[in-house]
Amino acid sequence: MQKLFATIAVIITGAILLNAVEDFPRFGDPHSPPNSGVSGGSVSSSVHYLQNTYLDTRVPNVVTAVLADYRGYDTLFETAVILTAGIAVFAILRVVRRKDEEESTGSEEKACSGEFSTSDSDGEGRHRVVVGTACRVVVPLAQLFGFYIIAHGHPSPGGGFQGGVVLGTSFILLALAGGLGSALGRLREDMYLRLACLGVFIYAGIGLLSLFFRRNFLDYGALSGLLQTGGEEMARSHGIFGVELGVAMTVTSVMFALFANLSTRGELKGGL
Amino acid sequence: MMEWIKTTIVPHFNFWIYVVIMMLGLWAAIGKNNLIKKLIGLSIFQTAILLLYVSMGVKEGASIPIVDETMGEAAVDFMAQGGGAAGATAFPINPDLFANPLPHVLMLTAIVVGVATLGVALALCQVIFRDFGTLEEPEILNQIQTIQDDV
Amino acid sequence: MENSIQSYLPLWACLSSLAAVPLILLFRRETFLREAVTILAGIAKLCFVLAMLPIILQGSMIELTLFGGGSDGLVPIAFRVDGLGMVFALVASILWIPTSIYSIGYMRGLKEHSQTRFYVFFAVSLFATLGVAFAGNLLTLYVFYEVLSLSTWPLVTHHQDAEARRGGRSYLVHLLGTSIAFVIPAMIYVWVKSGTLDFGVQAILANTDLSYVQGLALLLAFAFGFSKGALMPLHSWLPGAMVAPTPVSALLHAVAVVKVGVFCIIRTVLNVFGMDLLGGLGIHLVLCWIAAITLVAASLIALTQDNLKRMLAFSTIGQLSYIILGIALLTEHAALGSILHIAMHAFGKITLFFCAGAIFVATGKKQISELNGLGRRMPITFAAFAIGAASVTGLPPMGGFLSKLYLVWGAAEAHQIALLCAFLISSVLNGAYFFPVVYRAFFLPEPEMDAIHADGACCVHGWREAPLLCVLPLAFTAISSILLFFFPSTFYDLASIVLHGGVANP
Amino acid sequence: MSEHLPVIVVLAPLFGAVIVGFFGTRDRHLCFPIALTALALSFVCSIGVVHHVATVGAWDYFVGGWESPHGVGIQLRADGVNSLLLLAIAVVALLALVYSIRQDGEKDAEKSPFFYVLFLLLCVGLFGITITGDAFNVYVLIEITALTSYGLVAIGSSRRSRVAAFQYLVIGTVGASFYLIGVGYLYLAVGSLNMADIRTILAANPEIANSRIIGTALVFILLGVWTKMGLFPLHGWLPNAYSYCPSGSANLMAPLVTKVSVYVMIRILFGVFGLGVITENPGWSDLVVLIAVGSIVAGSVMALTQREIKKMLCCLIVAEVGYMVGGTWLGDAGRWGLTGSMYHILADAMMTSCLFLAAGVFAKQFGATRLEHLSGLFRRSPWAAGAFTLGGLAMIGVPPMCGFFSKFYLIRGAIDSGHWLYIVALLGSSLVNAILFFRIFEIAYFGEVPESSESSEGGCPTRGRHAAWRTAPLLVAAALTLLLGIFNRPVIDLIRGTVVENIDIVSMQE
Repeated sequence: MQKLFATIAVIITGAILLNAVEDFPRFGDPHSPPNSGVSGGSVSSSVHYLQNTYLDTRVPNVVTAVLADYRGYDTLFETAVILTAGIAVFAILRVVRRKDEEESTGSEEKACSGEFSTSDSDGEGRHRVVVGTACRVVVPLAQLFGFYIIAHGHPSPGGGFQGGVVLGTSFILLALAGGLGSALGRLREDMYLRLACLGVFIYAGIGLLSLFFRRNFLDYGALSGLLQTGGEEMARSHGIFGVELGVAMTVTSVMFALFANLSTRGELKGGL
Repeated sequence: MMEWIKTTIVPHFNFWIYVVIMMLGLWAAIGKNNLIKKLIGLSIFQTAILLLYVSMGVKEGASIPIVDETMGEAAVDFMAQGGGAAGATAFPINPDLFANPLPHVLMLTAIVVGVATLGVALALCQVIFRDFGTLEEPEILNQIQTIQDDV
Repeated sequence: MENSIQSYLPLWACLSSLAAVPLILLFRRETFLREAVTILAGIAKLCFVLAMLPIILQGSMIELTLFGGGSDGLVPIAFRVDGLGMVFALVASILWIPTSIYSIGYMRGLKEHSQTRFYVFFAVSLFATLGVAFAGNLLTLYVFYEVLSLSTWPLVTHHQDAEARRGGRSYLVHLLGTSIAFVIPAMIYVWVKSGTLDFGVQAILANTDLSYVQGLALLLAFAFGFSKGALMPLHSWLPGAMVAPTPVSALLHAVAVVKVGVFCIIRTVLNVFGMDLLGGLGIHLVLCWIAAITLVAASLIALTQDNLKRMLAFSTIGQLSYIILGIALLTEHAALGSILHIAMHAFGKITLFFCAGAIFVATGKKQISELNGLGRRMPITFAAFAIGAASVTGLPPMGGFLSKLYLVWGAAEAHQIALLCAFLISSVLNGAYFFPVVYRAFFLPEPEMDAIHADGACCVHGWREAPLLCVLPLAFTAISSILLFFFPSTFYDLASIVLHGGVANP
Repeated sequence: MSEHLPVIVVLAPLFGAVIVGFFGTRDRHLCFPIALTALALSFVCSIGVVHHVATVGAWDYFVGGWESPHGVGIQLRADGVNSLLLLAIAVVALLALVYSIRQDGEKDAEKSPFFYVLFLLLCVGLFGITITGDAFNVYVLIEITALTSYGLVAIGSSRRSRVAAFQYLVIGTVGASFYLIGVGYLYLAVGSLNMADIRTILAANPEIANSRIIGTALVFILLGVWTKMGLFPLHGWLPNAYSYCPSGSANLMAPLVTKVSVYVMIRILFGVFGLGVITENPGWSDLVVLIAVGSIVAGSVMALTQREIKKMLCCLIVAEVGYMVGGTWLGDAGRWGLTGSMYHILADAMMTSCLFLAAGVFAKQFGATRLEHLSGLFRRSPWAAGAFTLGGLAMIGVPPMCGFFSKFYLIRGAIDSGHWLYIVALLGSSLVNAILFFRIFEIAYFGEVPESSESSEGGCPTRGRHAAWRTAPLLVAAALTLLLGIFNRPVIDLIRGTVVENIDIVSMQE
């Protein structure tokens, strides 16, 4: 019954979608409305981006500039979505033990956080010599690479999201190799939750700065008054970078938070 | 028939593919009983939309939307000389050389949203499994029917 | 000749009783202050109404628009005091004071519970009543109409027992159900048709091209939608609402609820359709016949009732139809009689209810068959009862005679002999169900008496009257009924202002 | 700073959320004051926006200062309608926040900071959706709203809440994705994401406006938002999600999320596709009105069968959504239906808020989750019962409550456009509501006070202290329900100004 209903719904939806496909522009058509605007209308925003990004922001990577500047408002909320996901997963899944319960069991060590029980009791790291050694090499490289991606989002593909994911992965790798505890020892639970919030705060805060220069929200050009270098264009470029840092912070910590919670069913101990 | 395929499917093959993939995902999201399978369907469904957007931004003969600095500086000089007003020489940045950046930006957002949704959904699955000991929807619904709620 | 004055008086008149609500709540522990507030609010209200009276008698109107402005066809909350509204407001605000005094006596005498709630909703319902009286457009009218329905529900169901629940349910189903189902669409249809809902010199629908069917449907929607008018077959809430304490019944029947119903129907006839349009379409006859049937049927049913209050309820249903029939005849004298009857019947009927309540307070008796010989114990009460009965029946020298005279005159004027007969038959029937009660009370021997009188009864000279606070109001209204026969000029003038100032052809 | 009010409305809760997340984990007592400050700021700013719109006119704000040409940056646009909705969101959110003040001492108190974070982020989403003028931005914000909602539903201690959240998640994601597909098709056809820009292009190029791409885009956007608002055939998630979640969350979500989705529909229809969509396709608009009628009928019938208070209210939401969707699609020349819908968005937000707050108070104070439990309520808790009564009366549509006036204008629109079935459904649903609520009033008014309740109240003295915090917002909500009705005129004036003059920017320029 459910399957029949699903089939009917899917067929109808598909038919409606395909019905419109005939009117679509050809695949790869450079003159389709998204690519070059409606004939007779104004130029499409995409052409505007391509032509003016460098002029406006001195950022060669148009995607980065559009993401963090022209449509920075979207991206702010995108970052907030990530934060939301992190918080929501925590709220749904995390098993919280009260302090008194913890004390009564007595077996937990409280190295990490007063309230959120975490433990690194099993010390599995010892038994994973190969993996541990490899990690020791790979993790710094991965983190370096993550920072590179964040920093190099201006002239090449990259940016806060991508770099943040790589950074997050490095912590996950640490957890995979040395147990969750070893990763949590480096990035404690209350830390990563705060870091996630801080990332969004940095993003929104940079946007808010421009309000004090009587410019609109997220108008990084206003920061030229603060930075004193390179005029508005460079200020935008720097603004974009600052924003990307915030994004990276949030992404890193939420990636790790998702992993930590999902892999331990919210217990944050034992591990895999 | 061939003619129809040539005029309708071939120039838009990417859209046909996206619709088919998306419908597969949608079917799984609605029709499957296992919650994880539903999620897989949902993910496929969301990912297919990425295909729709990204293929909108494709231009024949265009490259990635990164304006290299020499071209950019040329444009800056061009503008500095007031070239925009004169219009004698062409503007140095030819948009036809670069793919449309906007769909990529949008899809970056969509990817992120997809990941976030998936994360929350998996967390929910874990909690549901903890509570009910199963991930099969009919069984869960049965259990809900039988228990008096514990609010 | 149409001059109107902008004034906040109608608003203050409405709000004066609403303003009493917080005070009543504040003094819920100090019964004396609480009741004083109620009465003071009533006096304040009467003063505001009286302040407007001379203006109206000069032929002017008082208008007030709240949140007006904007000319794009929105309907504001507006007040407009004209002769008709004044008649009604005057009756309501005059009678509120004796009713308040009476209810103090009654509620104390019976030691009722939740008296604060009682006074609060009493005040709210008076607020809504005056709102209806002074409404300047159909929307405002409807708003206050509904407020009244709701604020009287806790009064009707005051006893909170199974019977009250039944009565309350029937009350709401009839009043709220019909107003939502019929009045709202009819009102908005009128708005669509004419672009306005304001009551003015000209009737709202005067210049629209209604067909016979549309007009009839609208008229019936209003007549049955305003089911507080208790036209058959939507009358059964009224006997059901008799579960209420007697002051409430008095208020419902004489002042607030049912009169609001007929007032709304009169407004509909005069200001929404206009006499010309109704007469031109000929649909008024349908309303006439419905009212006439109600008139006779209700009187016949009243004959069969043994419960005094139920009998009075059916009597009210009949008398309301007098008013509706009078206005629906569309002749000058019938309309005059109809408007006068609002006032005359109010004074007569409230007397009767006060008496019924007083009897109950003093003796605990509710059935007519138990009243034998009580007239000798409660001479004031039963004298007042006789006066009220005579007034409602239409005997001189009571006020009711005047209004019925005009009604019959109007029926003759309209050459509706059958309807004329309905008036007469019903009046005879009125007498037939009232006077046996008086006869029983005064002339039949008293059965063996046990000590059944309630605690609050005061015994003077072997009388066992109800508490003084009960007896005074009923004496007052009874005497007023007589006085209205001799001095009807205020109401008469107001009514003729309605007909000659408000209606197109004099 | 006053020139930045539209964006501060959105940012205030965002900063609030972040700060709560940062400091709240250390000291839980900071959460509530921070959240309250943030929402109060939003409230003040939205008053400023309403004032500006009422005195000056529609307000465009370009984020990042990217003003020209259109569609490069993201535009926020406040007009007479959405500024009022902003205000309503702020008010309802504040009330829900005050209601939820004492999470401590209950289960999962450690998670309460995260409750506040999610709560504030949900407000961000709602504010943002309401004020944005960019079609894609709506999607991002819809997803914020959705994700926080899933979290807030699942945060409850009930096992059912998790399953409800999961169902909500699957359906909600499909709905949002449909919206995304629709926006994609729009973008494909016109190459822009800015609503005003799209509207201009569509008006200038009728051949595009009539293409199948635009038609499909419309269909999918509608399917998306209908799913989100729980219109009848797509309502499956709604009753469970809102009735099994903790009442602190329900007080925020139930009044607002569906309403904001309705607003998105209105915004997209008129700001993007133009009024012509409705007036020029009478067949389709009739169909939509018919769906709306179905929603009204289905919601009312479902509500009649429920004995649980919250579930009943949830079913009523389905019916109310039908009111608004139907009113929007009436297509009468005077735009009365649209006026009614807009007003009903506000009215319904207020009265649903009132009713859910009341349901929460009943559940917390008396453990009353089913109709039978309300016996003797007027004696046990006269203030809460009185507030619930006002909310119920508004739902029935009794003047002078706000629910009446929206029906007044909706019916006006329906008579003008000849949708008789809609009128019948509207009045029928009013009568059903009357039955539903008076059934409750009767139980509460006539019923005896159960013995057990007294002892349980006496046994837990802290409840009494917190009860005031819960009852106060309820009373405010009830008062607002009444005041919005009595002072409906200024509100309607503001709405009319927008609906008649500049909801569809292009057709006004002609």
